[in-house]
Amino acid sequence: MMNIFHKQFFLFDPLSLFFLLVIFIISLPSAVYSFGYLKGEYSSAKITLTWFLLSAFVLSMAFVVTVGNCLVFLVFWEIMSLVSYFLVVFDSTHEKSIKAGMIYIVMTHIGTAFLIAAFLVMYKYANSFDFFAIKNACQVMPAQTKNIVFLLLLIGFGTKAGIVPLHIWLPYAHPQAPSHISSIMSGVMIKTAIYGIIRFVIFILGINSSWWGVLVLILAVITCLVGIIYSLMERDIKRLLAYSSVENIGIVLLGVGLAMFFISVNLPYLAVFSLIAGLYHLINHAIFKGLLFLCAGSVYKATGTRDIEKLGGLIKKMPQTSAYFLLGAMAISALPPLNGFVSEWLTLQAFFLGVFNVTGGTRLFLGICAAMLALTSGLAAACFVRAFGITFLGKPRSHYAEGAKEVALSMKIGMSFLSFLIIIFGLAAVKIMKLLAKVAGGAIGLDTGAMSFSLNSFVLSPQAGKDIYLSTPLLLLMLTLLGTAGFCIYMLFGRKRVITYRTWDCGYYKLDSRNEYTATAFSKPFRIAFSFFLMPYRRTQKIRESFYHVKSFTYETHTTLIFKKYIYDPAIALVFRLAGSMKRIQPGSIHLYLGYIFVTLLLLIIFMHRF
Amino acid sequence: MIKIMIAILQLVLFIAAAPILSGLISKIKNNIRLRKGQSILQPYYNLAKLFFKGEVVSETASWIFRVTPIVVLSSTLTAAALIPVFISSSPMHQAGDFLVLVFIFALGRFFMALSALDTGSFFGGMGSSREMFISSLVEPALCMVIFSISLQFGSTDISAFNGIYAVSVSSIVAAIALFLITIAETSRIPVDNQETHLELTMIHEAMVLEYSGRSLAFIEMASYIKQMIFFFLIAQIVFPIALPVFNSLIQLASWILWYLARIIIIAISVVLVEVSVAKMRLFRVADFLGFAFVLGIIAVICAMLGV
Amino acid sequence: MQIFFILGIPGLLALTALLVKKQRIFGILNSIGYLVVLCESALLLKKVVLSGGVKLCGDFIHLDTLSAFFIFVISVVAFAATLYSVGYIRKDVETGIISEKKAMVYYVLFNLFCCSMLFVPAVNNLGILWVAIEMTTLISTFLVGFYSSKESVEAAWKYIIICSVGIIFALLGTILFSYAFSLSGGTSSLNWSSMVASAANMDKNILKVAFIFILVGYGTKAGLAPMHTWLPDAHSQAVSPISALLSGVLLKTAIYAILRFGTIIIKGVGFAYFAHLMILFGMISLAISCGFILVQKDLKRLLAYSSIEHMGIICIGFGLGAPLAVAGALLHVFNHAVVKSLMFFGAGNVVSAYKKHNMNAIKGIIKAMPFTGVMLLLGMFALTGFPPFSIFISEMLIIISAFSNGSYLIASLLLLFLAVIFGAFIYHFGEMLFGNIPKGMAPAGEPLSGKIAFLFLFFQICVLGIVLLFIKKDLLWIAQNLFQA
Amino acid sequence: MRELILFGVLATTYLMVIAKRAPALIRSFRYQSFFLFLITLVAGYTEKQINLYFIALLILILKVFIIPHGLNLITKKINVEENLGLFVNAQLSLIVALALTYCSRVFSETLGFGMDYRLAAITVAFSVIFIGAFLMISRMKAFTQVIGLLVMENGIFLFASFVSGGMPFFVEIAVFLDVFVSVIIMGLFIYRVNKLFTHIDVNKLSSLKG
Repeated sequence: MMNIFHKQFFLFDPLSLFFLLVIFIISLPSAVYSFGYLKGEYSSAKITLTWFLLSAFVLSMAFVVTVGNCLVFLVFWEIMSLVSYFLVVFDSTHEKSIKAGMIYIVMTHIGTAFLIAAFLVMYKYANSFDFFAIKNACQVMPAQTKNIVFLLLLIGFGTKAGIVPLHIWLPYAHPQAPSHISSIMSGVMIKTAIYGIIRFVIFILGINSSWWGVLVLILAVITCLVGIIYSLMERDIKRLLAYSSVENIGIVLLGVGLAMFFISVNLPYLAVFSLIAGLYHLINHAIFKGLLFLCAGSVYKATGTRDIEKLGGLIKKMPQTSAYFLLGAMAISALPPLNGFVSEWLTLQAFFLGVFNVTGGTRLFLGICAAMLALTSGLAAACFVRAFGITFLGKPRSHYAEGAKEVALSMKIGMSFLSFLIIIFGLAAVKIMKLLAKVAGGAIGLDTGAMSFSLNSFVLSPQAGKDIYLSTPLLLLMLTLLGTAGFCIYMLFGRKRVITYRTWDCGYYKLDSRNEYTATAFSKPFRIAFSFFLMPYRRTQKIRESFYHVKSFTYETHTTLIFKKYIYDPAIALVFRLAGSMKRIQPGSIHLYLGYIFVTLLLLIIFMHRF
Repeated sequence: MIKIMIAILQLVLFIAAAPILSGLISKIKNNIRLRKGQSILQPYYNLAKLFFKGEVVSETASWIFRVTPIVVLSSTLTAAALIPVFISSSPMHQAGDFLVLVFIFALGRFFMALSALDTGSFFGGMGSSREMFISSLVEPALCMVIFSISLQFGSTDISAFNGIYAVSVSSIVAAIALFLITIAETSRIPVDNQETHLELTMIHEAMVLEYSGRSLAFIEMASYIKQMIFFFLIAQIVFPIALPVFNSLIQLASWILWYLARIIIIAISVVLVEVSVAKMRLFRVADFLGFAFVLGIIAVICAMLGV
Repeated sequence: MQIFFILGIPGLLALTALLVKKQRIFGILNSIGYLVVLCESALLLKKVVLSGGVKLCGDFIHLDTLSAFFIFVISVVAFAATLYSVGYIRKDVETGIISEKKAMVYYVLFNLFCCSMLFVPAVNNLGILWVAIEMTTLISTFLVGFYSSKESVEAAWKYIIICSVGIIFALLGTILFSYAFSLSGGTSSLNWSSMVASAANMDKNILKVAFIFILVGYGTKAGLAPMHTWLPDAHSQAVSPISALLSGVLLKTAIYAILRFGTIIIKGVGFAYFAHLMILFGMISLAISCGFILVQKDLKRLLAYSSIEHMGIICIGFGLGAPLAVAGALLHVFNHAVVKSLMFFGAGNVVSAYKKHNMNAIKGIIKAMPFTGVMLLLGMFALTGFPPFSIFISEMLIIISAFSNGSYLIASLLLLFLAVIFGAFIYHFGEMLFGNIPKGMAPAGEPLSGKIAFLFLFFQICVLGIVLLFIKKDLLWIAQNLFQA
Repeated sequence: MRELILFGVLATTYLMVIAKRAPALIRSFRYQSFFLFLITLVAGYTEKQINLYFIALLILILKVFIIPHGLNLITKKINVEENLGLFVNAQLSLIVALALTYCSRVFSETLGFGMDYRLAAITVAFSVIFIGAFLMISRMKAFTQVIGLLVMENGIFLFASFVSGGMPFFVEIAVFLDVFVSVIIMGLFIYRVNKLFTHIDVNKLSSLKG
């Protein structure tokens, strides 16, 4: 039967609904934010266009996570890419936007090609594009085919998610869109790829062998580290955030990969737990990265630059924006008691629990993965100290930052909503875990009714009998109590004489912004430590007035984007070289052209019986 | 209720005892260097002096700068409250486990690093950059240590510490790794040097350079407590000790003595390292902590093999 | 009965064009005429689909679903081209590129060209089919060399020579077919319907050779690589509405001819032979066009190579042979005709505004000509197979059936080439559409009739893309009708 | 009789291959067409069909008189050097032509024609087609290509008249007209090429490439 277009169009299960929640929870404040953001930035016609594109974008994403048919999924998947492409090239006169858009859409399209291949292999077995029909057919699919489908899906969705080394488009595309779109792209769009992996690999295909999970874990670890290291090197605040998205996708994938691994070794409880950790981090990242992009947009709107080396001192000029950014930065650096902390703790805990439950060398592997996650979170903290410190603290480094003003009300509303969510998702961890348990259980196909992840409504307890607890409300309580106590002591005892004076300047007359530590300098220890990967190089130029006196001195330092330099650039060059040499077959001579016809004819006649 | 009382008592004791450890280290160090050295109680004097002195705040600084001492102190105290020192389980042990400790410290450090950038001083930026560099490298090593320990206990709960267990190869290796981490975290030679204000070498001192008066007192206090926590952890790993038994006064006395002596042993080893090693270049620190990480892995392998 | 209107109106218009002196008036008249043709062909299609094939004038005209479908495709594109011509030719006359008289010559040739193309699917006799296709070449040669520049004359010369040579082979093939037919006991008539009937009795050896001649011959005309060499030259030099006709439908008439012979081959020799040859040519076309698209510098040549690519896809679709693939290929015939016309119209506007073919010199189209720019942008995505546009559906159908057939290599190569071609397109068009307008470029208007043509085509791209997601029955029916297996 | 005429066709084809100048080429073409006319006449006589006489007449008028005359006119009118511009020199061309004839023989056998006069006829027809094609590839001047095309067309006509007793009459007529029109158009374009480029060396028409 040729049943391509099945009647069942929608599929609403907890997994879909969860992603729907993620989509709307970020899109709503972003939309509110855009009122203030777009005003004065674009002409009114263009603003109308953004609204149209924004709606189309959000709708297409909503369809992507709710349709129940591969072909329809593909259609909306591509519409989503297309609309987001239009948003990336929205500032169409910028050379950068065009290039970014090109890289983005080409990479996405290549990813989609892999997805098509995967879906069609599944189709061959199911004779239908319906999710459930395929799910049934996958049970009888040979293991070899399953492996191939898995790899195809991983590459296909990995491109969209930004798994290293397929992340190449992400740092170009995300920053180029208007900021509220960046926040949706980074916060939500790349998550649809995670949805795809969970939906198609875990839910539909079913985990075949344990190397799937291991492969995803390895990729996730690499993604985390590469993402955050590049993020540390970045000067453009939106690109910094984009690279950080790569890192966070890695963390989410750690949870997902772990779940896949646990499914394959038949540890259902842990599988659910790891998937919860992954999903929790997913929604957390959506929230705080959404917030950070909105804040970055506010900074851009207020100053007109995205280069953090030109910013500084904004905390005094934009107190609210900076407070929101600080909150976002704290959350992304996994500081207690905010939401990022909870999900990262859960992920680490999932690794530890895994170690207690598996045997053999895998334990060490899981342990090292966990250690790499810890390294990532340490680097993330450094990265966001740098991002916040250089952008908002100290003295203004240029006239851009000097003229900054606090942004409009609607933008503040958008940001404050997300800030609020950051705190809620940190404190209401138990409630959210319970909800996520349903989602994860549904995806894996387990009943989670008997599983309990909490002691009471304040204390998380990943595994009963292990005495492992986490209670963010309690932590917050302790921090506030002790903080208040400290504050009282600070304020009450004795006299307090506070003098405001210049920063200590070693006896120079006056420090100015040129004496400040720069972002590039801040990241230097990291640049040196990871030089095997970043391959930094520098260029110095001295202009001498005389032998003794140097008139000016310039110093540049760059890092090598090794994936671009050693994988993408050569590949593209090769394709173009091949195409260029092909051009020689058509030099304009009609005799040669006629010759082609005759030769074709002769060859066909000679090899006639081969066909 | 009693639990909460004990918790408060524990915190008070921590606050009271932490500075003395620093004084002790300083004293031993000076003695080894054949100097007379300051009194063991000197840290108290310093704190008192700072506490009652006036403050100078940079005009560039924002509220981050003002709030940091309190955040740092409260986060360190929270960490201290999580550790069960005198009783089998901390009253706060439902708030978090061993891993949470790491994140709590990160909270304080995050604000510390920000406040260093806040004044616009180049030293601050330098210190903050280096501090974040070191701490980010510390984390994986610390993670491996926690990992190996919890493999032995079967849990990441800190309360599991307070019990007698056979000291294994794994815990010794883990303790060595933790020792190296402690050196890095408490700004000791060869990673950092608390005693100097030389621009090119200082890390922690560069961060707190702009602080004075009461704020500085808070920060100093926090770092004493942090040091105490780390020493306590190492001691608990290599020299595990059970709960006090109140059968006789002598028993209690010997328990207290041993309890303190093992911390002093750790302090002495720190001093020995400090006086016998030269300070490293910043970029060598990566190797140093990498070594700690490898030790952590070895500890994990040992734990897995059951030795 | 409709067929006489369909064939008659263009002929009549050609005669009228000789009499009318004002190109403006005639342009509108022309559009109305083709609107009637379009309606008639839609009626014809409906009639044929509902009540089966029609035979008229003895056995001379034979209309089945396939031919009605091709007539419909031709009339759609022809109608759009007439609409577009109104504004285009007027502008050329106003700017003095061509004289009023030459404009009328254009309309005469245009109508003759359309007439000959509409004739191709209608006839039953394979010899007359050959004559009709040769006539399309001869007439369009003038349209290719219309501007009498050095390049256009060169292109026209190459076009006529290469296509004539190709088509002579097709004649040889036709004769071989008739020979095989006569050996199997048939008369010396070249009627397709009677040949199909006795295909099973024909000499396989001769049929094989004959089909090679047919494939190379009509393949030259269809722009299959490596016989495609005339195509980029001719398409880039022709008047833009004619480029659309050339690319959109002329190539398809050749495909139609191949299909007609293919039906006989499938019956006489077996499907594998037909399939292998079609897929071979399809793949070569895809590969070669892919390379040329990547490094192309001339806008209209780029589109021409893209036509080669799409002919390759169509061939693969027919070669795969499953009903789904054939449906996809047929749909692709229509989709490509529509989308490529749209693109050529857009390119025509661009070239006449920028006075350049070179893509490096064209920047900021969206700013200079918002309507054309947006249409080109959307058209480009449609052309490269993005949903929700119709080409996505047809390409997917072909790829789906390739996978279901188990032809993984073909499917993956197809996916690969499509991805590379997409990359190349976005690379070229991104640079052209966006960015700033070059200095000193005069603002260019966009004539209303052109806009209508764009919207007419774009409407079909979108509607088909969306509607076809839900309706597939009719397509399959056509496909099964074609290869009654 | 037939064999003799076939030999004539083949011989004139060879003559074309070794022709270095335009008039010689056109003259040979004229002879070839004349032999074709003879063959059709003979066929008409043996098969007793009026149609064939009519077609023979058409050949005589179009291919023996009008087209060669027109071509001659063009060569005179455009007034350029009459050299054909050989890529392959005459001797080598002849060898290639012989090889092509041999190939045609092999090819005809594979097609399954018996060893009667038809095999010879088909061989000749294919060699004429192939040699026509060869002429088109190996000669630089524009009108050589026109003649090559006509030669190929002659070959096909020959082939058609032997394999299936010719095509249906009206098809035959249509094809004739078609060829005639195409030659006229080509002539027109040769004229235009000459006007625009001041030569008719199509090898130099290569500004459109890639």
